[in-house]
Amino acid sequence: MADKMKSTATVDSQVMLSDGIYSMWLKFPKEQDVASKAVPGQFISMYCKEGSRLLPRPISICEINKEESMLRVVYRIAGQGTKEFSTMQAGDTIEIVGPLGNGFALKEGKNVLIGGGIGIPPMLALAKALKKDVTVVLGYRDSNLFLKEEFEPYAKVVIATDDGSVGTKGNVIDAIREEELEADTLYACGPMPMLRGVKAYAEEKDILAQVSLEEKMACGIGACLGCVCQSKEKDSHSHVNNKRVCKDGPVFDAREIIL
Amino acid sequence: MADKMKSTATVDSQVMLSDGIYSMWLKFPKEQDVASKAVPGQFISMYCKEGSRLLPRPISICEINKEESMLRVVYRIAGQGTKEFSTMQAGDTIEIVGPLGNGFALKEGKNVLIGGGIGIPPMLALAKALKKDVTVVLGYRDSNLFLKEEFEPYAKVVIATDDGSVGTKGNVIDAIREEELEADTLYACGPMPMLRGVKAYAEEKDILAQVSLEEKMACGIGACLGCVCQSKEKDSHSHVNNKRVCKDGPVFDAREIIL
Amino acid sequence: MNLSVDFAGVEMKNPVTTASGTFGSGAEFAEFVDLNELGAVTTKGVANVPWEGNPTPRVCETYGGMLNAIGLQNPGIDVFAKRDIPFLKQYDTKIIVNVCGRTTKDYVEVVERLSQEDVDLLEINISCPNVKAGGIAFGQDPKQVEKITSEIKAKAKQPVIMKLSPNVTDITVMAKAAQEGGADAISLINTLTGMKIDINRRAFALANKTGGMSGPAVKPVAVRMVYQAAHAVTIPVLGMGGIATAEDALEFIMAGATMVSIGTANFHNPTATVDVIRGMEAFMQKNGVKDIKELIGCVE
Amino acid sequence: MNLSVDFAGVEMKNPVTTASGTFGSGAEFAEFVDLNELGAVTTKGVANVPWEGNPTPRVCETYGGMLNAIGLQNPGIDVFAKRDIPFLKQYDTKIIVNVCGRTTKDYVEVVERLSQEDVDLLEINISCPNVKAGGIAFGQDPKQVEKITSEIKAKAKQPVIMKLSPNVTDITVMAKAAQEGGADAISLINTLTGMKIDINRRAFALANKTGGMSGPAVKPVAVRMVYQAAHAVTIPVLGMGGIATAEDALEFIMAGATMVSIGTANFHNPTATVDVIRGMEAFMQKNGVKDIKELIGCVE
Ligand SMILES: Cc1cc2nc3c(=O)[nH]c(=O)nc-3n(C[C@H](O)[C@H](O)[C@H](O)COP(=O)(O)OP(=O)(O)OC[C@H]3O[C@@H](n4cnc5c(N)ncnc54)[C@H](O)[C@@H]3O)c2cc1C
Ligand SMILES: Cc1cc2nc3c(=O)[nH]c(=O)nc-3n(C[C@H](O)[C@H](O)[C@H](O)COP(=O)(O)OP(=O)(O)OC[C@H]3O[C@@H](n4cnc5c(N)ncnc54)[C@H](O)[C@@H]3O)c2cc1C
Ligand SMILES: Cc1cc2nc3c(=O)[nH]c(=O)nc-3n(C[C@H](O)[C@H](O)[C@H](O)COP(=O)(O)O)c2cc1C
Ligand SMILES: Cc1cc2nc3c(=O)[nH]c(=O)nc-3n(C[C@H](O)[C@H](O)[C@H](O)COP(=O)(O)O)c2cc1C
Ligand code: FES
Ligand code: FES
Repeated sequence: MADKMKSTATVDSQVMLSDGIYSMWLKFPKEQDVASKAVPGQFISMYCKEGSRLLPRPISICEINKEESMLRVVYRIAGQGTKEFSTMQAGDTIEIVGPLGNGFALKEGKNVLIGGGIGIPPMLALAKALKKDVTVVLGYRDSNLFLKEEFEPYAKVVIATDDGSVGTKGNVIDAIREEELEADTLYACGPMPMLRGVKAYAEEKDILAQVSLEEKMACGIGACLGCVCQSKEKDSHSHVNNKRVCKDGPVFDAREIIL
Repeated sequence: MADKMKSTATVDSQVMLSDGIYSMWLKFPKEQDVASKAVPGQFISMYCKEGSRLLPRPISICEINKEESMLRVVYRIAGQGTKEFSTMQAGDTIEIVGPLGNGFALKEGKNVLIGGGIGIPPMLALAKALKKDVTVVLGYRDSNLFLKEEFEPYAKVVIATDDGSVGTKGNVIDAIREEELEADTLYACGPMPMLRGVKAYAEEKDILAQVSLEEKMACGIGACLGCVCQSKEKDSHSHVNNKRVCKDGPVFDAREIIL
Repeated sequence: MNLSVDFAGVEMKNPVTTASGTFGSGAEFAEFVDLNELGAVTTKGVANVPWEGNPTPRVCETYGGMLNAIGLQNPGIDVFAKRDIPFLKQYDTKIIVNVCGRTTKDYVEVVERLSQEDVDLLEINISCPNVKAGGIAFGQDPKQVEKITSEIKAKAKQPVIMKLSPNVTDITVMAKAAQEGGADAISLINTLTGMKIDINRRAFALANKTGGMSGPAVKPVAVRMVYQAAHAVTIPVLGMGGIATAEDALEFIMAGATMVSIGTANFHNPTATVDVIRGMEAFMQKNGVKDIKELIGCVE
Repeated sequence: MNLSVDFAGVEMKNPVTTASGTFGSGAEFAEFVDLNELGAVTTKGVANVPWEGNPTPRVCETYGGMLNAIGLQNPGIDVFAKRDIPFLKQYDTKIIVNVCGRTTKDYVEVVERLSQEDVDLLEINISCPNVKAGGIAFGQDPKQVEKITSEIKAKAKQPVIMKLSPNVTDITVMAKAAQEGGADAISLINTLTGMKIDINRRAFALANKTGGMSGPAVKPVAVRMVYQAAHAVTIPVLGMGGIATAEDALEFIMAGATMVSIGTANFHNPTATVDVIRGMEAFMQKNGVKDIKELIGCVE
């Protein structure tokens, strides 16, 4: 009872990876266990200092360093909140709640990880955790790649770009087909059209797909019902066809949800 | 037309003078002329960074350094805004508008300056500007004096404390009577009861008293009519018995206003 | 130091509860705060049958506040009674069940069903701006307020709090209508109807177009209405709207509220409820206030 | 790129004016901004005779906004006509004179007096929450809104904008009443009635107890009401309430406002008016919008 709390993390380092995309390592007080509890696919709620911005910003966990009690997040400047984060420097503090949500279920067999745009970061923690038989398909808009090299020690890396400047010209599914990748399980995070493509591909191939969803959140912990997605079955919590992205997700078995 | 602006000042230094009382030197871009236009008795509007606090905090000018384009303010932590200012460090920036208001009229003859509590700071700039025949009477609550020594090069300094721990036990008027100070002009800033005492004393002795008033402000520049005080005559701007503290003051001839 | 209050005949260990819809039925927040510390837990609105709620996006941020258009998604009274009441009964805190409906019949059905349950108070939401039928429609017409109140009172076994909408010309009229109808207490404010447009997408930020505004931004409107309502009726007032700190809570109490609810603040500070209680204690200590009741309505 | 709009028959170089009471008659802000850049200047409410206004404190800060209870202090129409109109005539900007009164007779007297003056529009404040008689009392009853509008219209030489109160149950009823009465346009929102208590002094923050809330905090309520009103009437809407940036202004325009006013923002940024105009230009440039009129009411 009452074992979770808002934690004050210290920015250990922050760098810009690409235009408007930042990577930040957060260090937590040892006793708070934030990093040691985290699993790939979970997220943290990051809070702004500016008092006119009250709601949490959900950001996926990109890397987990349990020994050092650190978490890494990689985010894109999307508005004022992420802009505020981007001005932070080593030594600054930030309030967070987390880790939140359920994370990916790690499967045996051939794992194909699919990240589109700012959906790429959580795939890094996942690639590291899955360890073997990992292929990662990364979809970018253009040749402004980020994180790509960091995947290389852990996975075979396949690239798709919208403009064809690197890898397959087209989307991640185009790349999977082009490379004739075989998969037992797909793990995906990215924009909705991509997730729809992944779900359809998994159905076509009759394989498991775990997809990580995004929705606007208020509480981030399952209490407000702000962040629901439509589920196929009546959900055991809500007893209607709704699941909470923050609490029941953000990772769902693609068969269970309507995209 | 359109020659005034919000200026971005840089904190040159900040120190705590006494419990909860801070002294800050602000440096302005040379081209903005903020310091060179300032006169004793004027104030600046200081703005918070925190977006939930929108209104300016009016703070009197305590010292003016025209050569270095610097102004000094001395303020007490009264609420969240002044608390925010107190956390600022050399190199931080702050937005201000000013100098604002009218300032004291410098008179010949025997000048007695009266500062009570956080009304003391503006008297320092005034003492320096008046140069000769200056006596300053400073009223404090207790022996936590601040700024006292800084007056000594420019003025004869008389102290009153509520608890009698330093100087006259009592208020500034008690001290003036006890020290039998002679004055041609009184200049006063401090809490309302003190200003009432100063006004009454000036009437009794039939001398001029210039008093600096405080009122809650919204615009700080005379447009909103938020900060009025009652005037004896119909004021030429408002055509009712109201004067704007921010624009027509903060310094008034005590005979013109009702305290 | 005594923080306990009598609210509509129910003794509360302190005057702090949660605002309906921001705290679920307490399960999620129980991981952050000890529910035993709260005067009461007020649950998310529950109807006679499950409600799907509105499409997403259901929430968005505004300057110093937020909009929501959840649309009263809820699992229905049966699941609620089976799952949420037993959960809350584990704790030493009072239970205020918030009830919603589309028709008077819906409300009465839930209230009757709850008469068999061991809960302490009923809060009737006649002020939700986010559902088409029912909700706010009742709360903006004094005749309807009085009528639905008396119909509910006829069946209710627990004291009834009528939750009023701030989207009205004169809150005192609505407060009096609730009292006339026999309400044991009133609570206010529910959310102010608002809208946000995303100028880059040229679209509404919420799927529902409008939503209910809450959070610190609305506090001055809420304090004003609590003050006006508390001076218009003799039944106790549960005040809410933008409370994030003990100072905020005390403002409502001094304006005339006997109890206060913490809502949106839970989202930016999951321990807001207990932080407010501790802050109230600290204020009382510092100012030599022996009993919180001394402060209720002390600013006239 | 065209920012000009036709507002109730008056051609404005851009859709930006000032909110009455936040900009005086322009003299003080002329030191910060070039008034020639503004579509129009809207002046502080003026009555038939000088008004003293309320005791101080008249203003206080709230979370993301402020309360004011100035009480419509003004020097009366004679001084205004002699001093303020000639001052504004020096500039290439339109003049909107805001009019207040205690009785219909007061309003009509000012309107008749202004018929001889070279001003462009009249804005009639029937929504000030800070005066005992007149003001808001007119603005909360549709019959009164219609009646006072038609009596003013009978005497007015300039187009008439009726300024509506947000402290009503249904803004569309008031908007329609103004249109029925013959109004050429409506403006909204005036301030939301609010209250702040200083818990340490156990006293109201304002001498008037209640005040009008304005600033960014109220924006969602204002956008909602502008959207609702713009869809309820065919006359143009002047939108305001919490506009501080070009993005805010565009939100109102997309919701259906033909013009916007900048109010409280002037207090935290004295160049807010021209900053908003420049920001609108930048947005149009970036998004290939040739004419601001394309954006009016574009979000349905
Ligand atoms: C589970 C989850 C994981 C995410 N992981 C990442 C990540 O690893 N990297 C990354 O760059 N982004 C991620 N996002 C998106 C990120 O939350 C938003 O980009 C961010 O909240 C925008 O905040 P802002 O203040 O900059 O933008 P604004 O638009 O100013 O934000 C206004 C409000 O809308 C919310 N909001 C805006 N966009 C989104 C969005 N796409 N999803 C949810 N809420 C949003 C904000 O939280 C805030 O409450 C994730 C979102 C979710 C739901
Ligand atoms: C002309 C003038 C000169 C001043 N000079 C000084 C000075 O040199 N040193 C100093 O310490 N203080 C001075 N003050 C008082 C100072 O403005 C307030 O203490 C300060 O604004 C409090 O801000 P806050 O956010 O800390 O307090 P809060 O109480 O949180 O402020 C809330 C709001 O009330 C206003 N406010 C609060 N107290 C006052 C007050 N006494 N006068 C005017 N507005 C107030 C704030 O500006 C703000 O808008 C002066 C006031 C005026 C009018
Ligand atoms: C996400 C959310 C959901 C809400 N759901 C309900 C509800 O189900 N029933 C109800 O009566 N009020 C509901 N409310 C209104 C709150 O209980 C409260 O009246 C309002 O939010 C003002 O308080 P606050 O500013 O502290 O949040 C909801 C508010 C929010 C923010
Ligand atoms: C200090 C102040 C004085 C005001 N005086 C008037 C007035 O005289 N007449 C009027 O119609 N509205 C008056 N208003 C209301 C504003 O014109 C505007 O409707 C309101 O403040 C909302 O806009 P904002 O949030 O941009 O300030 C006043 C507002 C403020 C803050
Ligand atoms: S954000 Fe509140 S339930 Fe998910
Ligand atoms: S603060 Fe606006 S007139 Fe003085």
